[in-house]
Amino acid sequence: MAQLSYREAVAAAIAQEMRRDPNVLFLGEDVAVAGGVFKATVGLLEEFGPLRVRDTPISEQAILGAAMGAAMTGLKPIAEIMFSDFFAVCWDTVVNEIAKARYMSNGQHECPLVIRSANGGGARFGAQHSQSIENWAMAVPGIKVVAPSNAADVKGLLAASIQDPDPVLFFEQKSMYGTKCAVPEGDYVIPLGQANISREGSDVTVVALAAMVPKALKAAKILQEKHGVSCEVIDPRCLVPLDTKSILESVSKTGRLVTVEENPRLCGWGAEIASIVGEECFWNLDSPITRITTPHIPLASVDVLEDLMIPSVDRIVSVVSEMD
Amino acid sequence: MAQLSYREAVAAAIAQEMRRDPNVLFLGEDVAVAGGVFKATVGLLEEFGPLRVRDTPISEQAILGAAMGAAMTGLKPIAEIMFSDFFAVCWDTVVNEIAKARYMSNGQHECPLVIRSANGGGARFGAQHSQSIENWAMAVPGIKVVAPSNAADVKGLLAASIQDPDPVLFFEQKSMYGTKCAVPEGDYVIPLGQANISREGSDVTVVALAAMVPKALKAAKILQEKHGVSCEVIDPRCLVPLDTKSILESVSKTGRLVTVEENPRLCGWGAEIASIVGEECFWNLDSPITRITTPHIPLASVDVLEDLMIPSVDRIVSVVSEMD
Amino acid sequence: MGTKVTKSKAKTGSAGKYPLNETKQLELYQKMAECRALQQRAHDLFMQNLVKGTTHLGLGQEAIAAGFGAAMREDDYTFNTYRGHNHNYVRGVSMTAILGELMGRDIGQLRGKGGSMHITDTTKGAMGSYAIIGAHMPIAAGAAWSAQYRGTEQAAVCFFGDGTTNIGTFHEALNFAAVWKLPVVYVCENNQYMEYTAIGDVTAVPNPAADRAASYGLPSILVDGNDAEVMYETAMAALEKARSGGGPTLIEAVTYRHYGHSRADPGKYRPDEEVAEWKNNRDPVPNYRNKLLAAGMDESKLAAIDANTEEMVDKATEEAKSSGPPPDEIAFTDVWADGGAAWRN
Amino acid sequence: MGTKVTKSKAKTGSAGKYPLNETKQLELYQKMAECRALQQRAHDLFMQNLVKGTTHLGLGQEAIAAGFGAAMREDDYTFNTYRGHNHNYVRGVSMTAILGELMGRDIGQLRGKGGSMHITDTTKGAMGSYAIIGAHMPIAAGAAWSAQYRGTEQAAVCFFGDGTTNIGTFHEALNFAAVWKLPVVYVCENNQYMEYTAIGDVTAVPNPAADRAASYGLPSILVDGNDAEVMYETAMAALEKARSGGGPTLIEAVTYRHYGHSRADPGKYRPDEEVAEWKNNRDPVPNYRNKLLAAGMDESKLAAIDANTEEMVDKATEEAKSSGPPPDEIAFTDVWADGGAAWRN
Ligand SMILES: Cc1ncc(C[n+]2csc(CCOP(=O)(O)OP(=O)(O)O)c2C)c(N)n1
Ligand SMILES: Cc1ncc(C[n+]2csc(CCOP(=O)(O)OP(=O)(O)O)c2C)c(N)n1
Ligand SMILES: [Mg+2]
Ligand SMILES: [Mg+2]
Repeated sequence: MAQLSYREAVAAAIAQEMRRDPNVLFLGEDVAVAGGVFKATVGLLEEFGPLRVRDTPISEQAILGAAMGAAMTGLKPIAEIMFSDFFAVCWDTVVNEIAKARYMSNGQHECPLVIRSANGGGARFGAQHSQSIENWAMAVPGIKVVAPSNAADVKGLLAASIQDPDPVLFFEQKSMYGTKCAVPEGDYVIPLGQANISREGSDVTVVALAAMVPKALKAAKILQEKHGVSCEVIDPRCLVPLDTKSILESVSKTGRLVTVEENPRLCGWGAEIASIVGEECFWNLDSPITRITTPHIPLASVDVLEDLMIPSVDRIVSVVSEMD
Repeated sequence: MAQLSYREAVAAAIAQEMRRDPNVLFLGEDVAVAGGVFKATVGLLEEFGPLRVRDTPISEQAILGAAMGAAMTGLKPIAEIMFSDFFAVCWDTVVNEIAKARYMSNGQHECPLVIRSANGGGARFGAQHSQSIENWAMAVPGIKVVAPSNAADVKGLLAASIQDPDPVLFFEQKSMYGTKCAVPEGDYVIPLGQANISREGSDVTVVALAAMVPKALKAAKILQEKHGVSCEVIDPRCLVPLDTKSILESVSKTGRLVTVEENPRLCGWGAEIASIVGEECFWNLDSPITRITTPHIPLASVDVLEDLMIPSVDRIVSVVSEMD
Repeated sequence: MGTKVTKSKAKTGSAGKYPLNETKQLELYQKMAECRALQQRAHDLFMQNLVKGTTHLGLGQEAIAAGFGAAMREDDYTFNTYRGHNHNYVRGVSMTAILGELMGRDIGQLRGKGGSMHITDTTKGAMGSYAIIGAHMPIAAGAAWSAQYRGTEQAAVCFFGDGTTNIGTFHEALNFAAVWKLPVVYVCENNQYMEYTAIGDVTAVPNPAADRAASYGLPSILVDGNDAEVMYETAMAALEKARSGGGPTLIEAVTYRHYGHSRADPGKYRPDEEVAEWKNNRDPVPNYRNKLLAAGMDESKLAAIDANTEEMVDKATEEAKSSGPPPDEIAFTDVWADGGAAWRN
Repeated sequence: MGTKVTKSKAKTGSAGKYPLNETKQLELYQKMAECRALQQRAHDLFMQNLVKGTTHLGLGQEAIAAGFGAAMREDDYTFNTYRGHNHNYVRGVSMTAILGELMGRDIGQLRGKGGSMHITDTTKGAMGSYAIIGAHMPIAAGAAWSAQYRGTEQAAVCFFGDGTTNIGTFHEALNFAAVWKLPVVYVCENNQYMEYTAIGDVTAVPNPAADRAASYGLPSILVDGNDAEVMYETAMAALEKARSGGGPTLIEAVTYRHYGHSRADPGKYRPDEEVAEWKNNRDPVPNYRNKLLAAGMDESKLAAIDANTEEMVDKATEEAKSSGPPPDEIAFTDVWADGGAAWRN
C-alpha cells in the first residue's frame, strides 16, 4: 500500500469516482486551476478537463444551489466550501433546501451530492477560519455527516459519499492535510455508518472524531503505560448515520465513556452520544460520562491560546486518569 | 394585572424599552407599516415614528449587518427575522460576526442587540417555515438564547434582552402568539438565566421550553391524577445563560429527568442538559434520562402528520409513566 | 404606499417573431382560464376553512405562467416560489393533486408532506416550489448546468417576485448563470409588493429586475406581464437563446396580484384605486378573451373552454374532497433514498 | 488567466475640486511609504518564520488606503477585510500593535485573540477587519445608519476586493444603503484576482463594481487606485456626499497586489509580464515620489519621510519582538460584556 497524505487521498478519491462515473462533476472556488487552497484537488482539472472541474466566483449560495440543481437532474456533483466556517453564508441551501428536498417532495427529489469542506483549528487562523461545525450539520435532519481521521478513511469514505444517493457533508480536518498513512490502492470504498475501533481496551471507552482520534490514541498509550488504564478508542467516522451499536457495545463492556470533541461544548455531538449512552446503557455505567470539548468560546488565533482551547493529549490523559 | 396575548406582550416590551431609551431602534421586513406578519409589532411605528421603526427590503444579511453596525456604534437595535428558518440565510452574520466580535477584538466591540424571530411548528406551514432552531443558536459561543413560554415571560425577558449588553436571539414560539395570560403592567424585567419552576413535584423533573411548557404542565396534571406521579416542571426560559443550578437541584431531589424539545433530536438542547445532569448528578439518578423530541426528520405540513411529530401531551404522559 | 407602475413602462408587444396560430391562442386562453378557476377555487375553499396551513394565490398573474407554459418543451424544468400554483399547473400537474395538497388530503400531490408552498411534480419537469426567498434561483442555475453538461438542450425557467430581487441569491445566481452561459430563464413577476410593503419603498431602482440586468451583462427586458401573447413571445425568445448556447435571460414582467399576500390577508396596504385599476381594467384573463373576440375568434370556442374549465375544477374539487387524510406512517418515510428515516443502527 | 485591465479604463484624475497643498501631498506620500514599509516588514518577518497563522499583504495597494486616510475625519468609521493592514494603519493604529499581532505577542493589537485577519482599534474608528467575504458590507451600512440616526455627520468607509462583488451581501448592502440613503462609501479595490482566480474568469461584467453601480441607482465610478491624489479626491467627494445626506457611493479603484494572496503564495497564476508591468511601471509609492519631485517638491522632505519610516518600522519591530506571548488566562475572557465566558450558573 502506498503512503498517501490526507490531502492526496482527497484527490485520489475524487479521481477514482470521476473515472468510474462521468456524471460526477466538481466545482468550487480556486479548486481547478489552482488545485484548491489546501492543494487537495491538484491534478483533477488536468485529468478531467474544464467541463467537469470548474472554478466558481465567490458565491457559496450559487455553488451549493448549482450542485443541488445538478443533483436533482441526474448528476453527482461534488462542491467545495473552502473553510467550513463559510457554511454560514450558504447554510440555507444546505438545511432548508438540500436536506429537505426529498422529504418535502414526498420522495420525488434526489440530491446525491457531496459538499467537502476544511474543518477545524490548529492553523492559527482565528475564530472565523478554525471552527469545527460537525455538530451544526448533525443537528439537521436529511444530511449525512462524515469526518475522517486519516488518509485511508478519507479515500474510502469520500468515495462512499460520492456514491451515496443522499447528500453528504464531508468534513476534512485542515490540521490533518499533511498527515500520511498507508492507503489501499485501486478502488476503495468504506461504507458510511461504520465506526472504527481504533484501539481495543477494557476500562474506558473514548469516542473521538477526526483530529481528536490521533490525540485520543496518544492519550490511550500514555494512560496504559503510566496509569495502567486500558482505553478503547472509537472513531465513529460518520455522525449520520451513527454507529450507535459499536459505541453501546463498547460502553457495555467498559462501563465508562469519555467523548472528545473539537467543536465548542454546547450541543456538540458528544452530548448526543452521551444522551444515547446515558439512556440505553444506564445500568452498565460505572461512572459519569465525561465530555472533553473546546470551551464554549470563539477560538483565539495565536498558538499559545488556541492550544489551550482545543482538547489536547494531556487533557484527555488527565480527565480519564481521574475518572471514578 | 392585564391579560395580554403573547403577541401583545412583544409589542409591549419593545414599547417599554423604546420609551426608556432613545437609542433603541427596530427594523425588519413588514414590521412597521404592517405591524409584522404575526401582528406582534402593531402600534410601534405610530408611537415611535419612521426613524426608529423601519421596514426593510428582503435582505436578511443586510438587516442583521445593519443591526450589528448600529450596535457597535452606540445604538441598541432590535431586528426581526420573520421566521426562524430564515436564520439560515443570514447565519454568517449571527455566528461569525455578531457572536465573535467582542472576543476577536479583545473586548473592544460591543454588540448589544436583539434578534427576534418566530420559531416552531403547529401552524401547518411545512418544513421551511416551522423549524425550532434554538439548538442551532445554543451551539454558537457568544450569543444568548431566550425562548419564552408565556406572555408575561415575553414581556419581562424581551425587556431584559433589549437591556442586555450582549447579543440575544429571542425565539417567539409562533404557535403561542394567540395565548394569553396575566402580564404585569408598567416596567417589567425578568433577569436572563433564571429558570422558572413552573410546577413543583417530587418524582421526576421535566425540563420543557417554550410551547413544550404548557404541554408538560398538562401532562403533569394527568400524570398526577391518573398515575400518581408527581412532576416538577422546569422552564429554563434561557438556554444561554443556562440555569443549571435549578435543574441540578431538582434532579437531585427527584432522581429522574425527562426533557421535552420541539427541535429535532440530534444535538438538541436536551442532549446538552442530559449530558450535564448525567455527569454532575450521576449518583443521584434513579433512572435513565429520557429525551422527548421531534423525530430527526423535516416537519410535514399537514396537521395529522405534523401532530405526530411534535411532542404531544400524550407522549409526555406515556414516556414519564413508563419510566423505571 | 403603492408604487405607480404606468402602462407605458412595460413593453406591450414584441417583434412578432413567434406568430401565434389559433391553436396556440386557445391554448394560452385555456391555460389562463384554468389557472384562474383553480385559484379562485382554492380561495373559496380557504374561506370555507377547508385549506390547511397557508396558501399564496397568483390570481391576476396567470398570463406569465400561461405564456411560459405554452412556450416550454416538455422536458424543460420549472422552478417557482410558494406562489406557484399557476406555474405547476401549466406544466401539467394535476388540479386534483394541487387542491388535494392544499386541503391536506392523501390524494394531494405531496400527500401533505410539503403543503401548498412546495408543490412539485418532477415527472412534469415541475422541479419544486420554494418558500425561502431567492433560494431556488441558484438551484435553477444548477439544473441548467446539468442540461448544458448533458447536452440535452433543455432549459430551466425560474419564476420569482419583485421582492426577491433584493436578496443575495438573486445576485449570485445571475452572475453565476451569466459567467457559465447557462440555459436558464429568470422571470421576475413584479406584482409591486413583497408581503405588505411596496417594492418601491425598499428598492434602489424603479424596475427591480430590468434595471439590474446590466450587472450581469444582460439586456434589460421589461414586459407587460398581463399580456399572455407578450409573455409567450418573450418566453420563446429566451428559451431559444438558452437552447442555442446564448446563456441566461432576465425578464421583468409587470403584473399585480388580485388578492392579498397569503391566506386571509385583505391587502389593505394597497390603495383602493390601484387595486380597482388592475382588477377592472388590466385583468389578463378577460382582457385576453376580449382581445381574441375583437380579433374575430369564434366565441363558442372560448365558451367551450370556459364550460370545460368549470367542470374540471368541480371534478377536481370533488375528487380531492373525497380523499381522506394521509396515513400516519408516511410522516416517518422518505428522509433518505432507502425510503426511511433512520440516523442510527 | 490574467484579465487585462488597461490604464485607459480607469479615470486618472478628477476635477481638482479638492486641491492638495504641500502638507497634504506629503501626508499622502508618508502614509503610503509607511504602509509599504510596514508590510514589507511583515513579509520579511513571515519569511523569518516569525509570523503566526496567516497574513494578507496589501503591497501595491497603498494609494487607496492613503487617499482615504488623508480624507477621512477622525470620527469616521473604517471597515476592511483581512487584507487590512493599510486601512488600519492610516487611521492611526499602532505599527507595533499590528506587527505584534502578526507575531502573536502580548503587545499585539488584539493580544493574539484575533490575529492578522482581524485587526481592530475602535478608538481610532478602525471598526474591524473581517475575514468572511462580504460580511462587513452590511455592517458598515449599519454604522452609517447609526451615524445618520445620531445626526453626527460621520461617514463609514468599507473596503473590499473585486472577488467580493460576486457574493450576496454586496448586493444586499448596496441596495439597503441606497434605499436608506446612508452615509457610507464602498470602495472596491480591484486587484484583479480573488485568491488564485482572475476576476474576469468569474464575473459577468468587465468592471465588477463600477458596472454594477446602476443597480443601486448610483453613478459608475472607476478610478486609478494606484494614484494617491486621485484616491484622495475621490474620497473627499464621496465623504462630502455622505455627510450632506446624499447617500452612499460605490467606487472601483483599479490596482494590483505585488505579492501572492496570502502567506507564502508565490502568485504563479499571474503572467510574469503582468506582474512586472505593475511592479515596475505602476507602483504607487515610487511613482508618487517621482511625480512630486517632477512637480518641484524638495527632495529632502521626501528623504526625511523615508528615513523616518525606516526608523519607525525598525523600532516597532523591536518593540513587538521584545513582547512575550499573551498570558494563558486571556483565552477565557471577553466573550461577554462582563468580561467572562460563563454560559451557566
Ligand atoms: C429569506 C426569506 N425572507 C423572508 C421571507 C418571508 N416572505 C415570504 S413571501 C415574502 C414576499 C416576497 O415578495 P416577492 O418576491 O415580491 O414575491 P410575491 O409574494 O409578491 O410573489 C416574504 C418577505 C421568506 N420566505 N424568505
Ligand atoms: C464567504 C467566503 N468565501 C471564501 C473565502 C475565502 N477567501 C478569502 S480571500 C478570498 C479572495 C477574495 O478576493 P477579493 O475580494 O478580490 O479580495 P482580495 O483578497 O483580492 O483583496 C477568498 C475566496 C472567504 N474568506 N469567505
Ligand atoms: Mg411581489
Ligand atoms: Mg482581489
